[in-house]
Amino acid sequence: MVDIEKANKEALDRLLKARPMLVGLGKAIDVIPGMKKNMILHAGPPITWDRMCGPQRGAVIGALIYEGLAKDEKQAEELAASGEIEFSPCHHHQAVGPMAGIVSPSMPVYILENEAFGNKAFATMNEGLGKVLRMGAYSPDVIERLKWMENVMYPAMDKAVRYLKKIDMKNIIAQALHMGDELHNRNKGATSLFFRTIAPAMVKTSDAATTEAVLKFIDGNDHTFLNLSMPTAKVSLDPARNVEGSTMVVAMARNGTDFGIQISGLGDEWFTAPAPVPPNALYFPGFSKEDANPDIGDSSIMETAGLGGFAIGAAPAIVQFVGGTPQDGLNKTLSMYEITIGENNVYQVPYLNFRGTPTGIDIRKVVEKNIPPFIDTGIAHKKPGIGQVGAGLVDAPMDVFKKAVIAFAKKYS
Amino acid sequence: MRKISDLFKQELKVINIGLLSFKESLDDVGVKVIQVDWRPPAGGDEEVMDALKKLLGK
Amino acid sequence: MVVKGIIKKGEYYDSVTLMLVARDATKLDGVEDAAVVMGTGQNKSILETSGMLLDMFKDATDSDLLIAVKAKDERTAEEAFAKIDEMLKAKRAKTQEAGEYMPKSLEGALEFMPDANMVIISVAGKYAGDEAMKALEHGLHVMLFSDNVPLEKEIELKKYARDNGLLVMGPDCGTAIINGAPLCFANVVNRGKIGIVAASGTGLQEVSSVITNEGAGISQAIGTGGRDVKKDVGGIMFIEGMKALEEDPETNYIVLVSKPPHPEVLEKVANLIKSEIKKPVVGIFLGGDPDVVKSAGAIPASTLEEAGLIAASLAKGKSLDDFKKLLEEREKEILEIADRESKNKKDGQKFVRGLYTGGTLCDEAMLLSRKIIGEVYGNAPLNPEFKLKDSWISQENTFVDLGEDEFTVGRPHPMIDFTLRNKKILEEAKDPSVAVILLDVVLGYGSNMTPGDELAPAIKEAREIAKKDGRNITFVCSITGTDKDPQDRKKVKKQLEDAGAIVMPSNAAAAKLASYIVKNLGGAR
Amino acid sequence: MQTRTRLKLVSVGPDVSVESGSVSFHSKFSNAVNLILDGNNLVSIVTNKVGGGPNNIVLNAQDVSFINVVKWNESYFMINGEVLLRNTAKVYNPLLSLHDVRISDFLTGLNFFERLLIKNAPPLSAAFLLDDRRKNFFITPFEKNLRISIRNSVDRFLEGDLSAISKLKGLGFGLTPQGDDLIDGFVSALVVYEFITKVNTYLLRNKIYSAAETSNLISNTFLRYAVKGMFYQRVKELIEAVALNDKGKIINSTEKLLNIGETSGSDIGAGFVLMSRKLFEGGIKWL
Repeated sequence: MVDIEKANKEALDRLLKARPMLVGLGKAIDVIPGMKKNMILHAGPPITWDRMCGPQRGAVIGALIYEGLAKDEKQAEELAASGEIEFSPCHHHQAVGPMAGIVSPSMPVYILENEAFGNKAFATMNEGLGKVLRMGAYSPDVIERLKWMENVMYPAMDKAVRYLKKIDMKNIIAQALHMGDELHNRNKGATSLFFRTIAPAMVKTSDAATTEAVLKFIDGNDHTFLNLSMPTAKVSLDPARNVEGSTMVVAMARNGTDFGIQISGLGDEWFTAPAPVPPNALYFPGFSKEDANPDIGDSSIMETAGLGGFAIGAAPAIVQFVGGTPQDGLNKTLSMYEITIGENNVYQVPYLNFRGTPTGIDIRKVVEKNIPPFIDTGIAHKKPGIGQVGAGLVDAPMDVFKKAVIAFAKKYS
Repeated sequence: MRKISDLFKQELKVINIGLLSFKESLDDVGVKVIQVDWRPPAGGDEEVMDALKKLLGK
Repeated sequence: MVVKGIIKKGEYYDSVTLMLVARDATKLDGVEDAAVVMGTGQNKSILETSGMLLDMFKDATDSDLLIAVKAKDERTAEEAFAKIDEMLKAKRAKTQEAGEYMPKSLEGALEFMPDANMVIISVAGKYAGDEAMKALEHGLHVMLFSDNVPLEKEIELKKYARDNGLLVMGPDCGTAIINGAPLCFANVVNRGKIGIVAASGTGLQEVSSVITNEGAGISQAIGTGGRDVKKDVGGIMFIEGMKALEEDPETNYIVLVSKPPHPEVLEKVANLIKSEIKKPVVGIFLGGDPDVVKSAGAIPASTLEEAGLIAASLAKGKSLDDFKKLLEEREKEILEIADRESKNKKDGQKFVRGLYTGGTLCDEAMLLSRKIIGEVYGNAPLNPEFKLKDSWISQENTFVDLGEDEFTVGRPHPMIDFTLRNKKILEEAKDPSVAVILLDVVLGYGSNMTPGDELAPAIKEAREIAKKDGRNITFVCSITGTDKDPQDRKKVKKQLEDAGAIVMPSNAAAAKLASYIVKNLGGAR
Repeated sequence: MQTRTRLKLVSVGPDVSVESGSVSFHSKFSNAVNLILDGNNLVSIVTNKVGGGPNNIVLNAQDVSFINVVKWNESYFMINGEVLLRNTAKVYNPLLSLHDVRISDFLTGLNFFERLLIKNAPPLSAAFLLDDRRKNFFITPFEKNLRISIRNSVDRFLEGDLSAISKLKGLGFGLTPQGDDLIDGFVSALVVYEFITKVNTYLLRNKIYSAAETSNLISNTFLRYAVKGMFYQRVKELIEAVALNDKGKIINSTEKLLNIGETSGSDIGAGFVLMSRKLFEGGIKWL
């Protein structure tokens, strides 16, 4: 039998060696490998139109309207159901998307490059909170915003980034963890740092009006950096894929219907189970568990990379937001050390004497100790277009790890 | 080579897996003890247990 | 305008807190004045001048916290109290430690206590074995409280432990005392020079308690679990335990406690004593032939008490005759009490009912009684022919072990939960043929914390029931434990005696007394 | 565990018994945990911030309120199961080390200390006795009445009326009410006076003690040590600084005296100032 310990060490090393840089932006169709004119990327494991949850359908409708492929909801639904549109998981195209995670051909995306391994990753720009495409909203104002982002924000951002040549993501994230971010549900610190980096460059490369508008937009959206922390995690994790004999998790993703994981030593196979509804979530006024859509989005890539819920001990504000004490947060992080292969060498939890965040989920430990990885996530309304209804902590479903363990034993013995 | 009698020369330091009362009575007499919040492996799922044992090299 | 007050006993806060709390309370509108002070005479006088000295405060002491509020009406006053309470609580909470992290696994625990050397396991037997093996692989000694661990697993564990110089106490090991620390169901004993290896939990407790009550002490007490001395396991840990005590400089005497081991195991033990053990060994193999122990070069004891007494006398440098005298006196005493108690019985009262919580104690009692009154019935009798048809219905002389599974399913062990035995005590009291009710009480950690409070009333009531019927039932009790146990032997003894029970110094003495009474009354077979 | 660094013993008071015997908890604060030994002796486990004392066990911890299991013998302390070897700690020396103090130095130091006290004492401290403007800190009727009776009793005592002590004891807020702390200060002043003038004040100290004795274990313990001339570190350092009229040291030690979140420090200080001054302006007739 293969030496799992050695393989896991190798996989983790690759993850820790990553040097993720933001190097520019581009149109999905031009830069994302395998992207097609009639293709729409979505969050989570593979799924067909008929099984998609409300928000994801809504986002698809919005995307089709945005692309001009349909003029209204009805047309869009027909088209989506017709089979002419090809649906494919972001993860199959080196991409990740929050919530519905919809990426359509003409959407602008960040381009992340891992200088240590030369691989790339992609993600759209964050539209802000409330009525947004990623929550399944497709009303005219949503489409309008997307157009503005494409026509105004994208060129300005691209110019600014290319002027700076590259922006070191690891550096920003490491600092943000010391500013109370865990980089999944809270990106305030990181967004501010990113703002400080990008602003001077934009002033240099774009006209005043554009610069003001774009910077205002970033300033008004604490989640701006989420769409950068996610591809950062993705671009750092991908080199750890396909390490023969490794039981390390390289992707956790949800499409609002299924929760899926991929294991380094098991190629591109997905192990899935029904996505759970966050049980102990905090809902915004006027909403309740009844309104919540099951867990959705590629954002659990953050936990896969040892951030998000795994680093919640560094983000007391979030713990309080979901109704816990700072000690609860530390305890959550401490329990994740029991299912990870190692600790991060750059990302730290200040309140644990700057101990590295628990990194590299080992399916064996998850199953043996019966401790599910836990994810610190936003919650979408199950009806398309209403938007985020809350945030909470959700345990990954144990079944996906059990299935993976069984498959692993089959393959390697 | 370790000997059982070596234990008698050390300060007793206990890890308690299971009944909490055993920890509390040791706290009572000032013995250093730490409680494990134990859960059955694989939630008791036999098929998974077997697969797991292979992976853990058992 | 109303004045209301509360007294809180034994709560202390620093002055700043108290002042601020009172201050904030007065900020509520409708509240004219508020005071939160310790109840010293002087503070009271100020409360008086402030018109807030309520009668309830008059006999408060310096260590009571007085809260007084003067407000425009009841409701406002109540609000003020609520606020004050809330603020005091908040202060308390602050000084308390946030819930610390509880590791979820052995590995997790080792991160926090890398120098741990003992693991106590009491999870379901199905998993306990694997956890134990994990512990051994980490070089940790194991106390395996869980039962229902597969036999093969036990053998595997103990072989591994033997080859790696580790202890595996159990499975189904209820008691051990390591480096003075009472583990699981153990008593708080003196530290001393006597080491014990025991394949019986309550046996170990009885012996170590007797030794302590005699003023001697225990160096180490190693439990092995009952199965260890059977053929299959072959006494692996019993043997290793003896060797360890031989090597231990703090141990001068070794006591072996067990039901009769399998002959092969006994032979191993004998050979070990002959070949390697230089220290004096006292052996009590309940129901076994003392000569075997003797021939092995150990001092045989016929009861747990005797084993304890012999070891204690040795440790205190007394001669064996000293304690033999002691036993003889005790025997005389027992006979005297027996005669006395036989007199106050009504015709037909002639049987004993032993209601036991400790399995080994029940066995010992039956062994002793058999010598005096012949075979006795029970749910686990010495002679299979005397097994009760229905364990719940006693006949003639009966000793039941309430710790047997048939009684414990779905309820805590009778050492912890007295309800079942109390119920049976009352039943037996109604039986006109009952002369003696024999009870064991086992103290120590893990056992019921207030045995006196729970058993004494049952005894009283039972005696009442009998009295109404013109009968007098003798209650004979033994208490396995020490004055240092959390329950305090002295206190429990007093409670039981006040309830009208006779408390004997040991299980053996109690069993003998009960039997002699029965014999006098013609209840013997 | 992870979140707390390993405990260390800093110092152990000379009056901390060899064996813990039966320990019960009197009260817990973040800076101090007060234990009752065998029902009547007080021993306190305290943080560095509080510092040494005749009956203090000082730990290098930020917060000691987590302590829930304590016992010790001649060789080690066991705290929540953690073993701390006794010989790793130094024994705290509670006696004053004052040598040929010049009265003028002492009095100037005293004035300087008094000004610091008036400026920095917490609102409801007895420091109002030193500066009348501070009486405005007393707002509610209860507080006003408290202020007045403290004032009266203290004045009467300083006029030489020992019976006022019994009026003063137990007066005020908290674990050690202002009254008790003032008395503490008076007695401390007597000790220093004896050091400097070699006039024996022991009898008077004893009278005060017997008049002030209450069922308040903490106050009694503090006072008993003061009578014996045994001081807690923060008082000791202050007195020595004042005696040398070392401004820097006085500032630091005053800070220490005041910063443990109670009025106690400033009340002891106030008592000490008032009594010292009284003694040195013709204390003899007073004695």
